[in-house]
Amino acid sequence: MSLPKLHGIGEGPWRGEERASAFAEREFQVCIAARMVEDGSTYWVAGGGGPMYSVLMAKRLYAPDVVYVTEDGLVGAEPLLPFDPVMTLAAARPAYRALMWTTMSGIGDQSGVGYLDYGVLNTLQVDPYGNVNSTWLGSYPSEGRRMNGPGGADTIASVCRRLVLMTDHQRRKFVERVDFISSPGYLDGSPRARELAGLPEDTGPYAVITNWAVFDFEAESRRLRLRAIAPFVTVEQVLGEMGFRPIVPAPDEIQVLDPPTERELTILRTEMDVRGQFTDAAPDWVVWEDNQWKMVKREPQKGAGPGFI
Amino acid sequence: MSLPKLHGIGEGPWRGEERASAFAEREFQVCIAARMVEDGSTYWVAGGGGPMYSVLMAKRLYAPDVVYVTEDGLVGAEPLLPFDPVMTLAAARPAYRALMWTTMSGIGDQSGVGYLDYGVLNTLQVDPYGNVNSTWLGSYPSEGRRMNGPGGADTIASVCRRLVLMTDHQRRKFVERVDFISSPGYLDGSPRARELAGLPEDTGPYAVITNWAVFDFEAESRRLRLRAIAPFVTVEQVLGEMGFRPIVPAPDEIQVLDPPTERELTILRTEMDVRGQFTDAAPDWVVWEDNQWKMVKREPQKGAGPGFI
Amino acid sequence: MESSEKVLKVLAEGKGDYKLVDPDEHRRSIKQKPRGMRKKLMGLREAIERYVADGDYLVWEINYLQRGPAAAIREIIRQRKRNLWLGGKFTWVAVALLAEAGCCDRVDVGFFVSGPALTRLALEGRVKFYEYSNLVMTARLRAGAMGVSFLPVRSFGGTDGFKYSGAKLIEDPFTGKPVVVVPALNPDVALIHVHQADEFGNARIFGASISDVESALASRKVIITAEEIVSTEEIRHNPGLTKIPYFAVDAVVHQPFGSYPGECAGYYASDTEHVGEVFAAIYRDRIKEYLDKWVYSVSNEEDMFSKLVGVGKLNELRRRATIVATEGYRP
Amino acid sequence: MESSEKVLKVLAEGKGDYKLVDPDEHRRSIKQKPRGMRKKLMGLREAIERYVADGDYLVWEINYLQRGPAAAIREIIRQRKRNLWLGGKFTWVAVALLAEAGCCDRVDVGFFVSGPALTRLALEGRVKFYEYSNLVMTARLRAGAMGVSFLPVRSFGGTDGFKYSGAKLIEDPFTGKPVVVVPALNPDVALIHVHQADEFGNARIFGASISDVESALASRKVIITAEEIVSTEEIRHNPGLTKIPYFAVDAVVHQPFGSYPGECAGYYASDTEHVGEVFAAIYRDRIKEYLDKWVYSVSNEEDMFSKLVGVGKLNELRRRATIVATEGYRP
Repeated sequence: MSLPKLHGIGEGPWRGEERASAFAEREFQVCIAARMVEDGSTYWVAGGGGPMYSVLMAKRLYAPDVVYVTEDGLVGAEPLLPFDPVMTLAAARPAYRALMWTTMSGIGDQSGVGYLDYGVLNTLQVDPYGNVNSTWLGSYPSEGRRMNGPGGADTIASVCRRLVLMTDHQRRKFVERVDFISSPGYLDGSPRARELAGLPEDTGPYAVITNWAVFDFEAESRRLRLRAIAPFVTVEQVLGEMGFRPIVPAPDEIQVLDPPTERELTILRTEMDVRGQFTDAAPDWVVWEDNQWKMVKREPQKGAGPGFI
Repeated sequence: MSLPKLHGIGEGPWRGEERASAFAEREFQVCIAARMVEDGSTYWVAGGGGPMYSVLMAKRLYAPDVVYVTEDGLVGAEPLLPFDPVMTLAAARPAYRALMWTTMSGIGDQSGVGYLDYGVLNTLQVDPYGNVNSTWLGSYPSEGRRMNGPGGADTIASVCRRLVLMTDHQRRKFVERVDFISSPGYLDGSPRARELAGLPEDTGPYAVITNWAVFDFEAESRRLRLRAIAPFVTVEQVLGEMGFRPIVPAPDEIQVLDPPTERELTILRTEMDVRGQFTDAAPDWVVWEDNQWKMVKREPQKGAGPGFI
Repeated sequence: MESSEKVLKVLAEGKGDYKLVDPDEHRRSIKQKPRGMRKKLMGLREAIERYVADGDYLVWEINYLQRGPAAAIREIIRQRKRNLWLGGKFTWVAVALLAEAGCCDRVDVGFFVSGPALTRLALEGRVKFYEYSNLVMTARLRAGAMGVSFLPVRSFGGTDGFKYSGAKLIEDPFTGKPVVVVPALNPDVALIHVHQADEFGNARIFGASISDVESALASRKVIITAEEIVSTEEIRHNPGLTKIPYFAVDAVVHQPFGSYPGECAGYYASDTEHVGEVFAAIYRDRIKEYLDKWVYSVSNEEDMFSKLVGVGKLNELRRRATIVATEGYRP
Repeated sequence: MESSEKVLKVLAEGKGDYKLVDPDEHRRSIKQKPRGMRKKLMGLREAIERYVADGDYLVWEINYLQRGPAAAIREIIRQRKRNLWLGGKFTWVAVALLAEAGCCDRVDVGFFVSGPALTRLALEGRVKFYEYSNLVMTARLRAGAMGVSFLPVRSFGGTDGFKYSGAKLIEDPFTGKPVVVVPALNPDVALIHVHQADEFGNARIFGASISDVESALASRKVIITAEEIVSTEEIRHNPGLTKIPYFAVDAVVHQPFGSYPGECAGYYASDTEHVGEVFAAIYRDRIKEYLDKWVYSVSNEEDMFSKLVGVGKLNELRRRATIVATEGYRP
């Protein structure tokens, strides 16, 4: 392998643990993201969903010395799980047993001076340079759909040293050019584009984790590069569900990700996503049958209603 | 009288109270300053000494609805008197029963947006435009004496709406041009000089209170103007102890200040300046004898040692 | 001063409108507010009538669902305020509710839950959006709270939000590098829901928060709704707990469950069903039905609680909160 | 982005040297610090040896006499550190002690007690002074703590301090009016004395304060001296009390009476006689005698307390503090 190692990838069967035989694709994505969490680091985690689940799972299983902050002023919480719906920030359960309660400016300052190593975000749309859209789908502002806005993601993407993005692996998510840059990746990909726009040096997208694959960014071109795929898909499938072609290394440099372990799924299902809001919101499911992985659609199991987090 | 009234001056005999027959000149100064405090206003008070004593006395006697802040983050304290030497800020007794404990930035912000009406400062040297020197006596930086620096005074003088200065009435204190502008008055006195230097509109020196006289600033010229004198000095004496000539109104427009009341002095002596650090630091004393005020020198009464506050 | 011939280049400018900021003008407003400790207790209706005017720029802390002034937002809708400009930072459903109710025509975006109604209002030009982010909006409030007209920030550069904002990219006066500066924000009104306040407005907030202090100092008028009214004696016993000083506050409203259906950390949990209902209303374009039921069909909060919620539910919400309210949420 | 031809005039510039600030450089330093929760308890001597280097820019909170790191300042003098640059904000006697001890050659002025020694050192050029004020120094630290290179301020303009500082007067990019901008400060070392800390550095401070949080985030290295070491469990029980997060902290020193002879609000009162002694030393040009007695003649703090202070005095100081420590100084 000539490519730089990605932390948490390629130790399969994962830590010798018992492999799960049925899981939602989104569960798989969370487990992969959790394994990639680097112990002894600080994380700024977007509120709720995959980013928070993965960091929480990592803290439980792989990275006990990770400390994460959230934009509502929490530093180093040991949250009381599960959360009530939507109550993933600015509420008592996520704030439980924190080391510090400060404010949005407080977290902004800590990140501004460089204390936060990693940021983890969900994204609606991502392009080859890791730019993120969460503002508008279509032609801004005259055609298309108004979306939620960047929230804290703009700052997370700007000032954390390494940005980890999570998104569903769908063609509409991977676009040649995002409809609107809500949070900055490498912008137009030119050298020092971020610095010239006023962003801190030595920051930028680091990885993209989907339910099918893991990407990093090639250092010279700052373009998305395929690094690993799920055991239940092929490289062709992965590329087929993308609106642009990432850098694709030689086949022997593309690793195959280990499936979730039973232990990972138990934690996710019984402590975190107890209402199924996360897993049930997407119907894509993977099962081990006849000595191979099969992808199936599945009805929501826990009846969570609308897919709000 | 055609001049604007100065709050707290000219109601003699002061509120009908019993007049004191012997007092230190500095005690007189504090009492005059206390009477000039405007009830229902907010004050930013320099730490310790005359400014703080006058506002505290005002709260006790004349202006119960005054709230003062100090640069160590106190809002609306009801301090436990007397203070230990030097412990007039950032200590428990001055912080007692505050409405809020914040920080220097917190007070800076409150003052920045304009919540603080009055600032009260001591000054080492003052000029006709109310500029204050607390940095250097002599020719900066090659000859003379290094002094303490502005502390919080620069900001108090910049952002409070009305600045009240207190100083000993001595020729060396009133100079045509301060050796160093540590805290801004009306600068060179030209129109909008403060605004052109970046300071907020509608701010600037309002009064100077000495142990012999009270001055305000003439609106057009922004120059110091004599408004009232102590009952134990003449206008000639006042002007004789100044290094420049202030604006002097017609004799009938110069008011005579009422001497301290027994009640004022009792509070000052028994609750505030119990060690005599303040009063004993200057030997100038005034007594009522043979139906007139006489100025005398007096030995320190309470043996406070060096005159630190 | 050494006078200088130097200049700093303005490298780029966003083209978004922004509420014009002049710290001296804000200071003139603040000068008018009373400084003495005056009692400011009043009812919610009166507070909104007196201190929220059509056309005002409005901010709130935190949001409709999390220790936010949910009751005050409902009252604004009930009073059919118009042409508000919303500071839509770290908010979930409030923007959609106020917009579909016809209360606002401009929104500075940080974060909110969008849906069919907001898309429709945007495309029809009935609500104009200016693009920022949570932290950038907070920096704008922070500048407004410091009495300055702008702050430099290390995010926002290079985004499309920048283009549709009031920000500028300038040469840094010290390093010479490009740096983004964002305009201060001095809202007309801030709505802040707190755990405890005295009748003068000295307010305590427990737990982490967003920008309560900044919003209070930056805004021209401040309405505090409080779960509990405590004595000023109590405030003076623990001055370190005071987050907002009385002189910034115009109205104090005693509003228990003022964050309902949201959580007020340490005091009560969110009403999960109601939360689902309001999200469904937004996603399924039924905001008007939600407002009919929860705002227009009741005359005030008390009426809403007695008709639509019930004491049993409120007790349950309090009980659920005590699980985590072991420490940190009480003096 | 709309590119722009506009420029902002630099109207005036101070001519003082200042510690060059580049937020990206500070970020590179911060990147090197460990992020995990590591135990950082060590003795005072070791902390000063490891984390204070000759030539460092040094700040402290609050000062030698008021909840300040008096013990740490004495240890710096004892270790004969050299060529320090002092951030002399809101300080009483520390600058004079460090200067006469030969530890520093540059001082950014906010406030300190001057006297014959400092005048002599200034006139001989052995200590160079740059002129700011308490609030301006705090604004510089605040900028440093925000990760930006400057902040606009509404004071300082028009003063002679401005001329001898690193500040500039520029055209405001939004209002067009003149506005003062001051350079950020990223000290090499901050000394902060706190009431309570855990062994990782999560620190609690009770009472009002100056700029503890700003100094901690702005500085490259942070030494915490603490009256009490508490468990991390205790920290987690009341997260709202934490002012400084562990990751900013390099050393935690358990140093009871670390502010002696000063007061540590709520814990002990100042030693009034000692306070008089140090002031007299400064005013009467006898600082060396003071240092001989209180610093050089003892090997460490414990030695100083047993030889020169005594348990009776310490008990008395604690007793005097309890008069006002009724509330607000304990969780």
